[in-house]
Amino acid sequence: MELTSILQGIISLVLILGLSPLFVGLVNKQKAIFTGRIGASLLQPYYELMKLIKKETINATSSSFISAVTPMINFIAVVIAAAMLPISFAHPLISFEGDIILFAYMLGLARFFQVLAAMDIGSSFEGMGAAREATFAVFAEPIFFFTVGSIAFISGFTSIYDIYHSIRLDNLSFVVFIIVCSISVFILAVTECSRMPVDDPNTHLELTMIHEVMILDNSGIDLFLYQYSSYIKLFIYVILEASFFYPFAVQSYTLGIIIFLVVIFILSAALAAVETITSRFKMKNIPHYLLFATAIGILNLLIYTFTR
Amino acid sequence: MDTLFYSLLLQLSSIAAGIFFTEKKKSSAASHILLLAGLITGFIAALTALINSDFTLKDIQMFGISNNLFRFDALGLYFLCIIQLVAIPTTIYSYSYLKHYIEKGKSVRSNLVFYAVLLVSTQLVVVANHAIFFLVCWEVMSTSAYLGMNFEKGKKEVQTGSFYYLVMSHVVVFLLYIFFFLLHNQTNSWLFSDFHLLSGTGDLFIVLYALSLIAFGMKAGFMPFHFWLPRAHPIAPTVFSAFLSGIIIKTGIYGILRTFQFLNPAPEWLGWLVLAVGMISAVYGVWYALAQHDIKSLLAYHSVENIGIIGIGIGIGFIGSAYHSIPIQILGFGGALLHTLNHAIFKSLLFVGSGVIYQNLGTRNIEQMGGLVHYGKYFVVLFLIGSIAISGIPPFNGFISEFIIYNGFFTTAKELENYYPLLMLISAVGLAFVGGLAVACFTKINSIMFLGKERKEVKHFKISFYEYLSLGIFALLCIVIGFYPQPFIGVVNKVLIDGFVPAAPSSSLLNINWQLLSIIFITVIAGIILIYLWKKSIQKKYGRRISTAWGCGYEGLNPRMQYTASSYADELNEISKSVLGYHKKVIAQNDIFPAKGSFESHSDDLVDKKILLPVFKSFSEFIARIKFLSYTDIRYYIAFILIIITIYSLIAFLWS
Amino acid sequence: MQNILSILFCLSLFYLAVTPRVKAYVAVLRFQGILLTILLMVPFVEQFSVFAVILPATLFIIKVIIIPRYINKIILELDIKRTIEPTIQQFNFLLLVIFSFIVIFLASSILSLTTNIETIPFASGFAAVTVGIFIIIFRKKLIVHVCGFLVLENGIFLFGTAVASDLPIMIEIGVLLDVFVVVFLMGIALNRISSTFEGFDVTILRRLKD
Amino acid sequence: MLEFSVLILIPLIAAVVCYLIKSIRSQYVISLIVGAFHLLFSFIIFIGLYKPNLPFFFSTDSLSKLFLLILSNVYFWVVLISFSYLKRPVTLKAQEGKKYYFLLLNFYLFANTAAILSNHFGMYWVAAEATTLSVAPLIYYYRNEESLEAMWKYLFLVSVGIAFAFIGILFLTLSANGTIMEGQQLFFSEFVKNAAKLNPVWLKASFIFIFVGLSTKIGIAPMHSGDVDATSNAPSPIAALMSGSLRITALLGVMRIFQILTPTSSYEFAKLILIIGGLLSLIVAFIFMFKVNNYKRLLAYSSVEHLGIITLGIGIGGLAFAGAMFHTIYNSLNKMVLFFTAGNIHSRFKTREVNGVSAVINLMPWTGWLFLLSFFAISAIPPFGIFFSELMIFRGMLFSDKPWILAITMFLLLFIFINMGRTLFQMLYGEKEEKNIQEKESFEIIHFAAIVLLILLIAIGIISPGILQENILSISKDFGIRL
Repeated sequence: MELTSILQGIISLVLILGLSPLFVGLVNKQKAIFTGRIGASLLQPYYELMKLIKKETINATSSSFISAVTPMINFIAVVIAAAMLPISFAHPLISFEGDIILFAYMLGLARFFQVLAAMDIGSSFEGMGAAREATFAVFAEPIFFFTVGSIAFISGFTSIYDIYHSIRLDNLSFVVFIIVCSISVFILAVTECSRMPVDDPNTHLELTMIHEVMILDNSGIDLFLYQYSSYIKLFIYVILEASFFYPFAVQSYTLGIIIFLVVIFILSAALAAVETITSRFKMKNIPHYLLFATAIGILNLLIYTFTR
Repeated sequence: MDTLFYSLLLQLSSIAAGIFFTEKKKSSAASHILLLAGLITGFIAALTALINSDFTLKDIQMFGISNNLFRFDALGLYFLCIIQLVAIPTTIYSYSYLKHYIEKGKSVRSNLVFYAVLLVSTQLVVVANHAIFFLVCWEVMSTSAYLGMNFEKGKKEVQTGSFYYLVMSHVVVFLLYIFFFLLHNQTNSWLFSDFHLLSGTGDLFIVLYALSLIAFGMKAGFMPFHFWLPRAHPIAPTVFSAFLSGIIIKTGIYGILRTFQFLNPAPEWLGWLVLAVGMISAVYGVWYALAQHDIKSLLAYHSVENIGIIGIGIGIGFIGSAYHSIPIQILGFGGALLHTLNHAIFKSLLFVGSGVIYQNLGTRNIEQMGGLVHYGKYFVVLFLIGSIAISGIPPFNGFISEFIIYNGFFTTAKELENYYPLLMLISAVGLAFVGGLAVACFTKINSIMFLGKERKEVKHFKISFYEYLSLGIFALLCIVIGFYPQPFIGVVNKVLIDGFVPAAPSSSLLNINWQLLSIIFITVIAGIILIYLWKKSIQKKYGRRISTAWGCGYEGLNPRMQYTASSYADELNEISKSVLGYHKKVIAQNDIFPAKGSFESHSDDLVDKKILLPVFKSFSEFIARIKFLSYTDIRYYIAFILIIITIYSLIAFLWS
Repeated sequence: MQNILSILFCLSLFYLAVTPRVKAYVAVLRFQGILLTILLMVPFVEQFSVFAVILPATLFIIKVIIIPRYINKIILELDIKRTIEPTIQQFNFLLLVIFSFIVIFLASSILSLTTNIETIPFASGFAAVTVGIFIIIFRKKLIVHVCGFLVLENGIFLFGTAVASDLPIMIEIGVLLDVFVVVFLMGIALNRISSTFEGFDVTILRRLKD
Repeated sequence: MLEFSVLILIPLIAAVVCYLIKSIRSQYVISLIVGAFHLLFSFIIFIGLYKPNLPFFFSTDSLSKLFLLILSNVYFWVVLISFSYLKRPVTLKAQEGKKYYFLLLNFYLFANTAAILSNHFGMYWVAAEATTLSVAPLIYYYRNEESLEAMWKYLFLVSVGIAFAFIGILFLTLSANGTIMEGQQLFFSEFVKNAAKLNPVWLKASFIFIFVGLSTKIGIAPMHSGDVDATSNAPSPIAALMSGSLRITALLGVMRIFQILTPTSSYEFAKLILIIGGLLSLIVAFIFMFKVNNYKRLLAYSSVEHLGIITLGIGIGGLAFAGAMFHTIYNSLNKMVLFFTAGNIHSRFKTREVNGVSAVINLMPWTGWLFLLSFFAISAIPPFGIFFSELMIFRGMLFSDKPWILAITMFLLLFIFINMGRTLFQMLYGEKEEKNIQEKESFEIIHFAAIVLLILLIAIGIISPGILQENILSISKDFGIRL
């Protein structure tokens, strides 16, 4: 692969890493506005991250090397996953046949260690979070395959970049297919990044949380890594969502970028809206919610395969 | 090829060493050294043969005498290599394992003998070329494995578990009789090398496939026939259970692949059947595993899962062969073969690890463990590598083979249009689901066993050098295959081209961008190191300290407040409780001063507890109720003579 | 001549079927022995040979003298009750015997069409075999079983003469000796049984079961 | 004349001598020498170094050579271990039994050899009956109620049965009526020569009677009961002798008449009858394996099972027939080991109930392991010989005209294996109980014999000597089977 595409890849990776906190800031801001508050500034997440670095690191007595290494593994895994994503028509840094699998499994790696680290503390709160994370992940992965994966299977491309750019809009049923896909990707994003209505990052009632409760006992640089990688993860899913709409930009970078930004804004609004109007589900209902998303995926796929 | 036979002889000689040394320590040491020597020489010989691909099909010169008992083709050699490769560290572990018993003053002679016999017979099974010879080796293998399992004869569950295994292998061999008889009748030769003559799909073809799939599938432990694994694995001495689920169940896979060589192309529906069976075994294997508390039976169910994954690969290969599509076959069978190797490695690692834990703590119930990481850090690291690998998570070897199988799905979808993408997608989703469950399961056992605080105080937790050595070798293999798969892929490709795909060498296996993968993995490691350094510097700057865990203001957390294995897995088990036979027993009364309560959760195997045992029980009761011929009175004896003579005379009368 | 003897033989069988006394059995055995001896003597009417006397002589000694005495001795020693203990009524037993007689005679007359056999000795010999079996099946006393066995043997012997098989002398004698030793052993066994168990009927031999 | 004297007369003389001298030891030595000679001689005859021509009613053919070798082999080993067996303590009443032990053994050898070598049906009958008579007192060795009952039943049942066999023989003469065999002697070689001319009706009848009559001796269901009782209550050497050689002798008679039927029109009928008999005994063994809790009975049923398999093989014909012939050899070897070791267990635990026995391997390692191995051998696990013979039989079944028999047989054998295994392992394994803690057992001659026999079992199976194969080929040629 030639130099320019490498450059593109690096640039888009840097963009992703740089913009991810901003997106969170955007969501929070809009939420505040919806609820009639002024809210913190857009850059608030950056400040928080900065602050976290300066804090002293505290490890629990019962913790082991696991909770020491996990933040780093977590972060790296997420970054690698991020490096596979296209921004507009820029060629991602990592792109090869079948990288979609690697993408899914990198996130899997992150999750594996996240859960271990949570259990490492030996307190029942983290345990709770870990158990929930593991359980819901089991149902989240199929959704990913039913959406992005389904396009891969249909188009015959197995690299995320190609998958997205194989989308053609000349076929109506395919458009419908894409739109429904994007819906279930949204649900997936909500789940994986533990936003409402699956998880509520803002309450501080441990019993109700999934992601937050897993990192209760982390602070300082560790917490920084955790938070940052969770921001990136959210942004990754946002990009997955956004990429559905590249085809509207007919092979032009600028248009693509514009679409990218627009979609990001819309999504943040959507997230904020959802988080303001809905409340958290009961924990035991969440699997049903996920299965519902899966069902959408399957139905969608069936409709597509048989209306072709 | 002589070297191989000499190596086998060397291994056999270890039996003599085991028997004739009077002093136990000496005898065990001597026999293990001989075994290792034999295995290593054999491994080198086999590997060189495999790499230089000098596959002598017939007229093997054995000590100068030409005989057609043996056959060294790529497939056989590949499995031979796997066996020896896995056997070496297992043998190393076996030494220190037996040392414990010797110190207790228990006689380990029988164990030594049967282990050696088992090793040799298993190696012979995969290179046997004569059907009868194959059967003999096969039965010797099963029997010696059975005898080895019975190390702690006293225990009841040991007897039942091993007996399950024995009966299973008896059924298998009965089916194999018919299988080989039919093949012999078709080709009137007993040699494997002549068997693959017949082709075309007649009824016989299907019968043959059915026989072989049932027989070998039973040995491999596919889903309806998996019942014996969770019975036999936990009770066997660790060395044997490691070898059992590392190697012996793979001989079933070997058999199925051989069958495919004999009868190909396979009909397509067969491919779907195998794929479906594999998928079911994978999903429910890991789900059952999630419900276990006994570390060894948990691992046994994971063998079912991994065999299922291998089965998926084989199924893809069958479909490919039905459509004469080279790439699909290459990817399907390639994935299956590589996963066979990988599973042999990490499953043996995990079993050896569980054995070490069992030796130290004296229990296999993970609910009573915890906090072991503070006793054996490096041990935990090694075990963790195995767990990550078996969950198919990068950057270790499990991911590589699953990656190939995923590619198989993709290629199938691409090659064969219309409804295939849908089916392949569903298979892929299934595999992803399995991956998710596996992650849940292995996070469970790792965190419950090693992390947190110890639930039951640990008397001593010592790990001998040999144990570290064998675990280390296994872990190293996991890492190497993960980071640098090219050579292994090459070997697998060679095996495929030699044995399976008639046409020219297609390299859809080599096309995959392995370099990039290994680069990525190396970047991961490098990145971790970089961040580690940065983190250290930050921590030097802003300080780091240890304090008690944040219990939401609640002081005095105690170990019994930790999440337990059952509570961890409960939510997932609830979902398919009917299949898992998952049931909980809660004893607690909620008055003002609550008395001591208790909670336990169990999972009964559907096939074993709900089908086999009741059926056998009612059957034997039925038979026991038959009073026919059970008279004690001489007059009846005499009467029978009269009766039977009249019957026979009537037959004679009606004859003409 | 042969037929007359056979008829007598059959009559003795009927008597066996109705008599309730053990002693009668022994008597019948002796009677049958005599019949068989005469049957063997018949050829001597034409030509007489010393060598051929051996067989009838041994037969007479074994079947007429030794065995009945031996059995009587056992009966006395163990003072076994004098009545046989039938498990079905004598009447039914008689019916059974008659029925089997009819069947056998019909069958043998049919068979005699194909091959030349003297029907009456053949049939009566066969009938004796069946009656012997019936006696064993429908009687409880072990001693009666022995008698039944002997009746069966006599039947076979008569039968043998009927099918005109001239087995070599020493084999015939071997057969006789075998029979004799069997009875002898049975007698010893009966003694043992009387000393180890109480009673002499099969109901006590119920120890061996699965 | 030499062979006649060595094979038949000397055992008789030895019996007389054993009657005269009182010391058990010298009796033992004499019988051992006789047995060794007998074995040597029959071996020489078997490998064809010596062409025997026996006087009047006797002769040899490949079948009788084979069976003779089996007989004298079994006999030799039984005598070899008998002395150490007799040394074991028994009840006072049983002491007197020892006096006649070797006498009867020698007489048994005499009678059985006569039966196997006899060329004349009458002779065969007399000799076969004589074997029964010689075995019956040996069954009563222990002088207790069970053995008495067993003896009575065995003696009575077999005598009645063999009387029926005699009727069968008479029918055979009848079948000769109106042919050139009319009035001829019952030399079966003659009968085989011109069997085609014989009257089929009588031939069928005689086959039925001989088969059913001798079934009481062979132990083919439903006439197996007396045999089972006897084998399970006799002292183990005698049990080994019975299921190793006596049943084979009875089988010989059936095979003779079967051989006569071979070229006739009734051949298929005879085969059918044999198959029915074999299946019946398999079924019986199958049923009782579920209930038996007495391990000697278990072994007795196992020999019912294996004789059933042999009969089945003969009935199926073809390759199965040859398999059956091999099976007779392996079975006799294997049964000896089983019964010897079972005898050790019995004399250690003083009970035949399975529940009374446990942890045999821990308490008596030699016996335990040998017992385990012989169990594996009897359930057709390689490298033991029975694996190979059963393989042949199964193949014969599969490619015969009735392949469904194979399915039934495998089903039955599988369950027999399961139940037998369950019972025996329950004895072998298990924790030591305090009351049984005694000194470790020493290596006795029985173990030596068992080891040698197992080695033989493996060696014959794997090497399968050419001479043996030729012999069995010629046997099957006699039975009109082309392989």
